[in-house]
Amino acid sequence: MRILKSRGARMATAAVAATLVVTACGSDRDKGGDEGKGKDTFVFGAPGDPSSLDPSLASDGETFRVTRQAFEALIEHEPGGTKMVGGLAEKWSSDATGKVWTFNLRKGVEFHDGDKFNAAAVCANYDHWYNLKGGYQSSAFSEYWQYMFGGFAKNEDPELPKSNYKSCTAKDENTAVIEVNEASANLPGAFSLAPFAIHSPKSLKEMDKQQATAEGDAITYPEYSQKPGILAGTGPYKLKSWNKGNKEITLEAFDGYWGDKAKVKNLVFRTIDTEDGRRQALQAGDIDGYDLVAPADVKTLEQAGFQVPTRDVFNLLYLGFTQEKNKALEKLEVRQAISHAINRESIVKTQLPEGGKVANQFMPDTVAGFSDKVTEYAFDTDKAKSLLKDAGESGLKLNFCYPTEVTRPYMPAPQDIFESVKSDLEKAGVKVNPKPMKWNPDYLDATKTGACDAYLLGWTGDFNDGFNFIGTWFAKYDKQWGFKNDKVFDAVNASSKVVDPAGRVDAYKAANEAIMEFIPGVPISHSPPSIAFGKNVNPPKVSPLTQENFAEVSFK
Amino acid sequence: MSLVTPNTSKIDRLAELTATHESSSGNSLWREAWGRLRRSKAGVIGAVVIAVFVVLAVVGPWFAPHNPAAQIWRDEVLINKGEFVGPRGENWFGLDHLGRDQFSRFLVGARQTLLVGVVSMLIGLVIGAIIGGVSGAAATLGGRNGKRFDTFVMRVTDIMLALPSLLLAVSIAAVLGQSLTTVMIAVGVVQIPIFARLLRGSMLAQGNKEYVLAARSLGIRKRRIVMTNILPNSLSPVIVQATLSLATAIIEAAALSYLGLGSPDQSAPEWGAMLTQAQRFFDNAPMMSVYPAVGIIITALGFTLLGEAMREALDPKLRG
Amino acid sequence: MLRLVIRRLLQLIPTLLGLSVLLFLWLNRLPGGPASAILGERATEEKKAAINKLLGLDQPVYVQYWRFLKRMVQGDLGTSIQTGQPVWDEFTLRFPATVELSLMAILIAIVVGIPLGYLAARRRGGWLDITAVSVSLVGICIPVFFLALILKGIFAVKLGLLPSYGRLETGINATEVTGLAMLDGLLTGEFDATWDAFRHLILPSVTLASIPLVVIVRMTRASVLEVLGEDYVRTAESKGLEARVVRGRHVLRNALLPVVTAVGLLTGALLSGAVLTESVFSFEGIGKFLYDAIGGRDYPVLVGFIMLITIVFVLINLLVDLAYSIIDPRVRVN
Amino acid sequence: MALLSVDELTVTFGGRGRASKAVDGVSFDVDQGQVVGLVGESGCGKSVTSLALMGLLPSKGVELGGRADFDGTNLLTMSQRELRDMRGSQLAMIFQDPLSSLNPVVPIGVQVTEILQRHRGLKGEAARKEAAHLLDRVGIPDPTRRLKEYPHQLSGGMRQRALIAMAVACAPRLLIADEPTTALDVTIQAQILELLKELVDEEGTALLMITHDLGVVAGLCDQVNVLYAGKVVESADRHELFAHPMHPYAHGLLESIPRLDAPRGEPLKPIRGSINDRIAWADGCAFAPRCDYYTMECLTGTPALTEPAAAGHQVRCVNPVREPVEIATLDTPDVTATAHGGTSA
Repeated sequence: MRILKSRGARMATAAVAATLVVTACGSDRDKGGDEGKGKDTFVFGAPGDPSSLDPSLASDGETFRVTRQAFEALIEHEPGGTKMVGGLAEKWSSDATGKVWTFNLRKGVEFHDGDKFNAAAVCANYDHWYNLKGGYQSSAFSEYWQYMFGGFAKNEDPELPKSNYKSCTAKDENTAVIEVNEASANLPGAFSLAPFAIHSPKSLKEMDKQQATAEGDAITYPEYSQKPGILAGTGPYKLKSWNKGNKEITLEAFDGYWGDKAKVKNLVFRTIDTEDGRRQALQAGDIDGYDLVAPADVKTLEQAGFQVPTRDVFNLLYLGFTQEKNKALEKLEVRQAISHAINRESIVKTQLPEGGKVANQFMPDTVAGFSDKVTEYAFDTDKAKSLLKDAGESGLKLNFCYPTEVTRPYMPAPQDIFESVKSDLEKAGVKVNPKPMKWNPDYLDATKTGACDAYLLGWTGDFNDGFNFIGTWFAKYDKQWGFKNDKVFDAVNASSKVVDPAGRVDAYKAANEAIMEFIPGVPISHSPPSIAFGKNVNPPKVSPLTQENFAEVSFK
Repeated sequence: MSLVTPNTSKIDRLAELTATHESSSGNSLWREAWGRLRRSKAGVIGAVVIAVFVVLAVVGPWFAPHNPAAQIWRDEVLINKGEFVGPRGENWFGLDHLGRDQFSRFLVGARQTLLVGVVSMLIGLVIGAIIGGVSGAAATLGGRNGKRFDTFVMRVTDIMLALPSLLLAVSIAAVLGQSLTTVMIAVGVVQIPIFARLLRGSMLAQGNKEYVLAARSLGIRKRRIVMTNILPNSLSPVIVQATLSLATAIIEAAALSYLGLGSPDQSAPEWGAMLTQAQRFFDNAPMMSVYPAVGIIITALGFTLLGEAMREALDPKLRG
Repeated sequence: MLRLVIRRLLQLIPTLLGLSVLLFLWLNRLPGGPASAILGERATEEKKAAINKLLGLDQPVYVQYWRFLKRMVQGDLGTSIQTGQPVWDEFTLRFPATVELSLMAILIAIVVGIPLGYLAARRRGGWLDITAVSVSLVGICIPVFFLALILKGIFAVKLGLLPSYGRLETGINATEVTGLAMLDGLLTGEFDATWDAFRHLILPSVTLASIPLVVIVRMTRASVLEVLGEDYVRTAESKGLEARVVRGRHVLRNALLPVVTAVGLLTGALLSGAVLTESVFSFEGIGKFLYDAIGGRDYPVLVGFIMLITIVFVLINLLVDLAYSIIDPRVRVN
Repeated sequence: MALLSVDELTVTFGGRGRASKAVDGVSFDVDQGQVVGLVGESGCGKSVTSLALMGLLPSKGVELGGRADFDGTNLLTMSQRELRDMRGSQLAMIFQDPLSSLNPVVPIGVQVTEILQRHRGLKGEAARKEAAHLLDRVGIPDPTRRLKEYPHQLSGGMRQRALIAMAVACAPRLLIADEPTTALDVTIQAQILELLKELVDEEGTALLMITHDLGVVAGLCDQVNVLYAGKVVESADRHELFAHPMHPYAHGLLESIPRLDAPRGEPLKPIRGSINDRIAWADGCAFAPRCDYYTMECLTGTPALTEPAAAGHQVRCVNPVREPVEIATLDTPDVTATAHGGTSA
């Protein structure tokens, strides 16, 4: 049967050859990599899908990245900074009590659907949110509203707090007045949040017709939030299509925009959920930019000619303790020892993107309220050892939780950071028991309910106010931290009650000092999240709040 | 008829000549299989690879030059600048991304990899063989209920086989939390239906063999036939599968690591975990990925080649 | 034959029922819950309780199960917790992508695997055999994610020949008919979409093909070896037939019978591979979606999927049996 | 000159140290129209001989020696291409197990027409017609319907007839039948032998009959070669062999046939042991361990093939048996009354 040999060989060779040809023949299509002129579509690789096109129903950055291009809030932040500047309101002010906020609105602004922007439109929006009903009152939908304004006109769940929002009145065509029941440190920051961007009254009417359903075992987003068409804002881009199969949202330049018009006609956000995937897509010329660049890739990309601007830091990574969970942590010396044991400089130097900083308190230095006089805990393994010995906890064991497969702006590679912290702690004689968990929901669940002795978490500020940082954690007893310390709680709460901005800054400083003395957790670093752009792109100003305005983008 | 008196010298001479003549009838099935295995190039290559791997795994860690978990040279590796440290006198395989000695980690990794492979294979083998054995016995011993039981068990394993094994493993890991044990259980459980089906199928096939029918007709009790004849004769495909499973287990463990469900203990990572960590830096430090990747590929290949060669050696149909 | 089909389909009902009970019990053992998945970083105990109440997750399991069953009977798979969209919509969106990917992978595996397996058998024990078997084995011995990474690094990044992610280029769209982008392009005459979808499919499907490839090579090799020893092949040779006829009509036709069955049984393995492949290539299919669903405790998606995959599995097996009875006349009569 | 002349044919399996000779210097001739028997128990090398002649042994691990001249050309040195042209047209073969020798997934019709197409260039309708005619000729009723059927749908005898139809489709000059009746029922056996005999007579085809069944030999063969452990141990024409088997093995074979006319209570006389109880030919007579007559002489080197009694009656034995064997069939050398006593319809 040797006869078959040659035929068989030829058969297989042909098959292999065919495959190779098939593989190689895709080369003749233009990738648009270096040829920028005349390109009318900018594709940005996003790390995740938006959940909704209506920002008021969402609470995640991926949603806001998209909606910010189409919808604008009353107050915006200066490009590339955290300072609040006029948005749809040219000017704003509050009375002495901090309860009445007056907005002088921009004139001549038009919505994508042709509606006119005015005070009535602003109030229609705030009243719409205030009057949300049924499923919309779930924090799955109105997370930010509840966070900033508490409850609703008619709370359907008795456990919801009373609303802090009182009313909105259109004093005249271009003046809106919003009243709240009590002064809050969240104001005026809240007015700058993406969820509170203004929609056209016409679209609001349509939106009101659709109810979010939350029956059976899941929550269903209303149809209008999943398909462009109804929603209309005032931004430089308008929503055009959402192709979920392609994970691709397309926006189109809005010709009637009041400000500087978008330079590129089409703006596309495509989801590529892995760091490697995004990097390779940029390198391959499939996309023109992407967010959350892995620190290790920054140099590689720069050397290859890509642009990797670094944002200013506006976040914090900390090592948190749950004191209730491990009684040893209730001892101040133990917490101090751990703070001394960690070589934060080394972590920042080797792992964080350039521009990263060692943190010495629970807010970055760009926030008003940052104190120069907090207690410092320098890296000192011997001191850590002796402190532990003094506390009688030389054999300290920690169940240390850390998240897997996640990248946060403040924490590019959690496992690496954990490994380094662990290695440092072990040098000081602390036994570390690693507890890796999937970020969502396992890890978040475990840390929030205080199931770990120690853990790594962080925060990116919503707006430039100290309370948005320390108020999040230390205003009251929280299972995550598992301690009750009135000195800390009082200091933090007192600061939020001060209406006078200068007085509030001083109060924040005092609060920071109190916190760092008590050291409920170890602030580790402020990490600048990197964003990358193609060689032929004029990138937008990068924002510490990750609020890039893509209307600024153009091709070289 | 010629009357030849058989004399002793004649008989001796005959016995001598008969003995020198090569005769194949005396060899047992297993010895024949062993012979075929030894002649198979693939089998020999596989066996050599496995031998090297096992020696590396058992003895290697004692010769690890450094503590695999200690970040001794942490400040020399600048992830954020893409600066990595390649092989050098002190660190034969260079440093990993956190400044640990990659060679020491590789050696310890070999042991962990072997451990994961063997334990998860055993989990699959033991549980699968029990299920398959009972089911096969029930089917062979017959009876209405036996058949029903068998059908039920097989329906369950069918469903298990239909489910993507990785998703099954992921959901197991989700329940048990992350640990090396979880990896071994998750990877092992996935193998259960494979072993169960295999043993049962093999037992049923043996049950139809003539020698079993013959034993039955001799009035030997069915239970005894199952234990003494059917079961031992059905084991060869299971043994082959066990060898192949070792390869699958190693790869599957690597996949779990990639999905972030691997062992959290980075002081003693298995190669899959090392690869997962290293592949992030593939552009800057490709060698960091290459060591564990080559380790996994070669080892898995070794087990697979040996398994395939064993299958062939044991399969009477493929002889000749 | 019709009776076989009907009987198989009827058997599905008790299987699905039993499966759904098991699933419910299993899912309730999963720690965490949809509430924390929905709320994310800002979750508090109170908010979670409210969501659980809203979703009816605070009620006893049997109540939940009954509700679920009622919905199921009405053909309503519920709503995904992660995306807030009906599960059925999510499936119709993503399933075709995975089907397309898997079909392509199988196709590649067959085109490469059968000749390779055949050759290996013909040159059994020779270096060609070892090489052929090893090449296919290396395919399965390389962790899929690493293979994907390397292929992508070479063909997409270094050479720039092929796209690195996704199903279609931005701006290219096939009007949806079947959900299989290539097919849709052909059906609607949007050939640029077909071409583009094909280009996007190459790398992921080659990666995924590494899994069925080894099965097909092994099966073909073993099966050809067996058939080569069969008397009828000797008969064919004794008739002096051309090599082509002997190989095609007498060797392969018989040797491929078990391969057909094996291919049918690869569904599960392919989906496993799809989880990894889709994840590396950001290919919006069902594999990655499910992986996220497990992590996100997306019960409705998981239950819906397992139900679906069971049906698919039964149908594929049925198809394989039917195909078998068409290829193999001996089965036809029985 | 003989049609087929096999001279010192050796077939060695395996190489490098483990070589074993399955056929060890076999010589015989087959003349035009002659029926030659190759007799022996399984493992004696008779099937290997036939496969070697057909060129059907695997190329790897097999070494061929000697010559096998078919119509003047040596089959053993022919290229596969040449052999391929010979097989099916000049030389044809019928195998033992008709079920396994037919492709189970291809209709009978195709299996018959493919050979017609290959060697006679018949296609389409013409090929089908000829195939039906062939089936009819080998005694398959309703041939047009049968053409569409698959092997498993036919009975055992029918399958063997189909195989024979394929073998004779191109009127080969030499037909090799390897145990063509072993797998069949006794009644069918006789019918098939009858058919073979008819075909051979009609066409003048030479037939090489390979069998372990002396009944078949008695009914069919002109010349008989007895093989043991790869060597011809006795060769004679049918009458001579049956009357005076001289090698103890042939003698034993004949004696072991049960006889109807034997006295009641007389024990059967089987040959003891099996073919595995043997010594290497180089050391002596391979049959010695089973032989009742062996002496020390038998254990010193290969015995030569001699003609101790009649011309043309060759024996490879040091102590040939001289006494005749009485067997029932000896006087009725006809297929219709073989040892098995079958009758054809």
